[in-house]
Amino acid sequence: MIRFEEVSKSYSRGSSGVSDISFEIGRGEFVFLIGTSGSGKTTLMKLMNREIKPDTGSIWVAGKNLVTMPSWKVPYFRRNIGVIFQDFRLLPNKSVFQNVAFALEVIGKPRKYIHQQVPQILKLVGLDGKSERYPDQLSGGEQQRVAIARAFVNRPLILLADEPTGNLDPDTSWGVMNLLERINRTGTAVVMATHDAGIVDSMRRRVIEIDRGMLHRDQTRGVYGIGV
Amino acid sequence: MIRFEEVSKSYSRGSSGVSDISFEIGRGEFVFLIGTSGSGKTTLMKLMNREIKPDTGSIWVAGKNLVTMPSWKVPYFRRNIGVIFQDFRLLPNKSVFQNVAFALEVIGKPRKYIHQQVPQILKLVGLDGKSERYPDQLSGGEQQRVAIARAFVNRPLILLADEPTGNLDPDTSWGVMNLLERINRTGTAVVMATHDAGIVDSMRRRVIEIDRGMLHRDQTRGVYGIGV
Amino acid sequence: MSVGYFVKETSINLWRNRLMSLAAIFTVAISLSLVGSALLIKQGVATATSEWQGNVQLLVFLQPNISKPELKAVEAELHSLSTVKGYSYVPRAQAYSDFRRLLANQPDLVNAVPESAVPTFFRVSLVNPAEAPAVGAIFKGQPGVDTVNDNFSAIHTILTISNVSQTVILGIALVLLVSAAILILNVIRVAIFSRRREVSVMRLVGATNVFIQVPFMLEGLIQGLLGSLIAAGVVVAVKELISYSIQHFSIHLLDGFVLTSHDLFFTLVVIVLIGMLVGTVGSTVAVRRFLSA
Amino acid sequence: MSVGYFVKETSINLWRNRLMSLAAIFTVAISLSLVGSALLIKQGVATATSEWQGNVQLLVFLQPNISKPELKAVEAELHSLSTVKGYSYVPRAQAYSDFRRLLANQPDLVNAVPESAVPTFFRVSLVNPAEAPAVGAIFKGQPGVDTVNDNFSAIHTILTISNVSQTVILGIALVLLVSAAILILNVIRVAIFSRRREVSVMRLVGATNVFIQVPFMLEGLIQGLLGSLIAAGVVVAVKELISYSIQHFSIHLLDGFVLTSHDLFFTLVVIVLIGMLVGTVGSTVAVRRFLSA
Ligand SMILES: Nc1ncnc2c1ncn2[C@@H]1O[C@H](COP(=O)(O)OP(=O)(O)OP(=O)(O)O)[C@@H](O)[C@H]1O
Ligand SMILES: Nc1ncnc2c1ncn2[C@@H]1O[C@H](COP(=O)(O)OP(=O)(O)OP(=O)(O)O)[C@@H](O)[C@H]1O
Ligand SMILES: [Mg+2]
Ligand SMILES: [Mg+2]
Repeated sequence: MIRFEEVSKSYSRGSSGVSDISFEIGRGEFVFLIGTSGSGKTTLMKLMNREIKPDTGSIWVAGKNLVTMPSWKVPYFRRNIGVIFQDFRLLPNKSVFQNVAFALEVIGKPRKYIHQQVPQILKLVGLDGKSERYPDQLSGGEQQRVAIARAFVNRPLILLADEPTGNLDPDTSWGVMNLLERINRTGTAVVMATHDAGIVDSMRRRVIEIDRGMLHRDQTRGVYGIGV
Repeated sequence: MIRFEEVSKSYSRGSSGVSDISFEIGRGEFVFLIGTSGSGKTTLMKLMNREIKPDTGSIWVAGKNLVTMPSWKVPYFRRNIGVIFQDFRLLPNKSVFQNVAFALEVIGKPRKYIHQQVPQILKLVGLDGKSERYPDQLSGGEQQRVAIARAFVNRPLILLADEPTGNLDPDTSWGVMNLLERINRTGTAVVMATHDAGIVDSMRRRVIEIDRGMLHRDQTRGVYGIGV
Repeated sequence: MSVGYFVKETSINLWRNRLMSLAAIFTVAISLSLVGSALLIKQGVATATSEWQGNVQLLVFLQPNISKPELKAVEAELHSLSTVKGYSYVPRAQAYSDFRRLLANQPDLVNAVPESAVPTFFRVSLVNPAEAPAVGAIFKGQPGVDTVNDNFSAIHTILTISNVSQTVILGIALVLLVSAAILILNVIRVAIFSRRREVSVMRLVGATNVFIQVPFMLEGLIQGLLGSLIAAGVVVAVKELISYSIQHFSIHLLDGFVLTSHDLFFTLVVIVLIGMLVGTVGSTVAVRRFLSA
Repeated sequence: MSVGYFVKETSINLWRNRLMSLAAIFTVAISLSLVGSALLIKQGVATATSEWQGNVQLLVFLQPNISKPELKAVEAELHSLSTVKGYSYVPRAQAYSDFRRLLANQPDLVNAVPESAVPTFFRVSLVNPAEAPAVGAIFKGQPGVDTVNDNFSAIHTILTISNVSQTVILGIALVLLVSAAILILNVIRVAIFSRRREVSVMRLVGATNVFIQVPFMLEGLIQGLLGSLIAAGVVVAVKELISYSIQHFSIHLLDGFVLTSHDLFFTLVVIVLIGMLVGTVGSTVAVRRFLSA
């Protein structure tokens, strides 16, 4: 599903980014991406979504070579991938409902389908009754859940979740994790960057750890800290 | 230092917000503010900073009545208070250094003082070497640390921290907590909203829990969950 | 891609960004009002010129001792020429009173000239005043004809003034038009710049460039249309104002300055088309900048 | 509050928001170029009018049989009047040749008038042409004077045309000025609107309103200044173009249309002041909107 081959990416300023990363994630896998702040997790996610291109190496996602992909194909590629961004990236001019619906409108789903799906997914993330609000009228955690709903709603092949529980209380976090697991069981590959040791430790799924831009550990049924 | 008397605030849409909250926080106290997502933590913080005004009730912070305070006095009032916002609120047009320096320029500190203080505080939050970056060139956790540095740099009387570790890995989180403790020991009152049960449980400080906008628990030396 | 989606999207955006929309509409309205007024005035000048040209006359002075057949021959010639629009014979009595009027300020001169010394003449109006010299040449040698006075230098002056002023006004209109285009593109660019984040988010959730662009294009189109409709209103008002002033203050010099409803219609159509074009192209180009990434 | 801080802040902002800055500068430049050109043309017309007025003359025709003392008396009177700027006596020979020139097209007429029938006259120029009727009245009854020809209806026409066109051009300049102000305020408003978040963050970290406003004010001032300096350049170019065209195409009608460097200087000062004013006030007002919260 996702294959990185000796991928390096450095930003113009300083040497940050990631270097020489290789790994493969299969269909329907569930992978935790961990590492200290600034180690390169978000950079990896952006590479998988072709938000940025690698300097060297090759990346294959959903059968497509992202390095050679012409830019007009990118939107169609992205429709297979649900992304929960660390900074949410909601559309400030659209209500909660419209933000989620947008992901379906983009792929040309009919109005009726949208009006049936969106309320359902909003209920799932606990936002029923807030669908007419605009992003700036929501708490941090509520915005995060809108982002989650948007990433889910079009049943993507791959789900990239960048710290999806960063602004959520433990109960809501577990709700989201259950949701992710259910989605994963339907065959969707899930890659989740997180700092939440508790979640990683109790889920016991594959763990990829990044350390200063390098692949430091790739462990099936891993835990957050080595020593735990 | 901070006194809330029967404070209620509801947003125009829906009934959310906080209602009938009373508590008092003394000089040099350290208080955790906890509650599920959307319970009203950020709303309380905004009330303390006079970003919003309550519908009813009265609020006293640093000896000032926030309800009757004329708006031209607000900037001077805010200089006594350091705030770490949940959404960081960095100035996108300013570098890391300039963002932090701005909090000192605002209160008229001389250039020399600024050029000595800012690098020091950036080092403390682990951002030395990134001072020339702009916010959009930083990882989520790094942005959060800039926000922390900005809130600290002018040695405020009161520090309001809204989920300051939400985007940080456990190690960095503990670094920030140590910093907060040290600041607190110098006599600064610290109010910190958080979802991190581990931190709350091991610090054993006063805990104020909000549930659907109401004060649910106010416990000295408390823990995150009742059952823990 | 449903039409419904784009209509909904466009109207929501126009409303949510109403400060920007109003700014764009205002800019279009003001700039195109200026362009339209300039165009209108240019047409007025053109009309006035052809009116003046219509008054241009050739005077064929006859010798005092012209014979009947000679007179008939000249008249026949005038009748046959296709470049002659009309002519009239001015008998001695009338020619003399014209002469007195002309020199009313110098009574001594007038008294010095007896009526019999004043020549009779044909007053000839032409289809195209520019042909005056050619027509004059035909009669100059003819028996019985004394001299031909084509007040050609007057025609020449008027045509020059008219051409210069039409060119100048057209130049001004073009400058205004280019200015308008730049100003409109400017304000649209700035407005869309402040929405670049929105555009990037759309791209990130898999929207194609066309899908993103269409609502912006429609927005620009509507802003351009509304702005140019306001400008059209202003131009109509300007036309009325000019017509009213000319009549009310009886500025006779400008009697020929008639603005026909045909001119007006043409101007309005030009304005509205420009407004729509600039609005649409402007927003499309402005968005495209944020789509390349 | 150090000056250094504001200077640094302003220059950083101008650079980081250069798209917006350029938009504002362009808008100021274009709008004020139009305003300035209109003002300049208005002044040209005013100069041309006073030039034309200078050419206005009173003709005092003398009776053919005027006596020497009578002639002396008239001349003394002309000499003593303070409203008379200058005068010259036109003897018979010259008056006759003038007459021939006037009626060159009608040789029969010319031949019919003997030189002796042409009256001599004084050509009088006045300090203020509007006083022509009054001065004329003084001489009308005087012995030896035949008639006084104040070509007053000509003066009247020229003055009317000049006044009307000056009023119209001033009106256009004012419309352009108001349009310019609206356009500039528009673009500044839109530019600052996209920075409202920045303003709110400044407020949240304890910046006073003045502290926030000053850099925006300076930004507006500099944008206005740069824009109006460009406009000043354009106006100078327009002046040169007009002067060149008048000379090159020898449009004699417009010979009086001289643009003095005084006019130019005045126009440039007006433009630059307006640019700075609108820029400063515009950005101050635009920011204030986001400070009230
Ligand atoms: N646009 C950019 N320009 C320059 N450097 C960048 C840019 N984006 C990220 N970086 C740097 O690259 C490194 C990796 O960033 P990344 O966002 O991938 O970290 P992360 O693992 O997601 O961190 P966090 O847990 O804090 O979100 C960081 O040091 C960051 O400063
Ligand atoms: N501007 C607003 N308009 C309307 N409702 C709002 C607005 N801001 C917040 N709310 C609502 O008020 C409630 C409390 O919000 P608040 O931001 O205080 O929650 P919180 O405890 O900080 O949540 P989180 O942990 O998710 O950040 C939420 O239900 C939210 O939807
Ligand atoms: Mg990250
Ligand atoms: Mg919150």
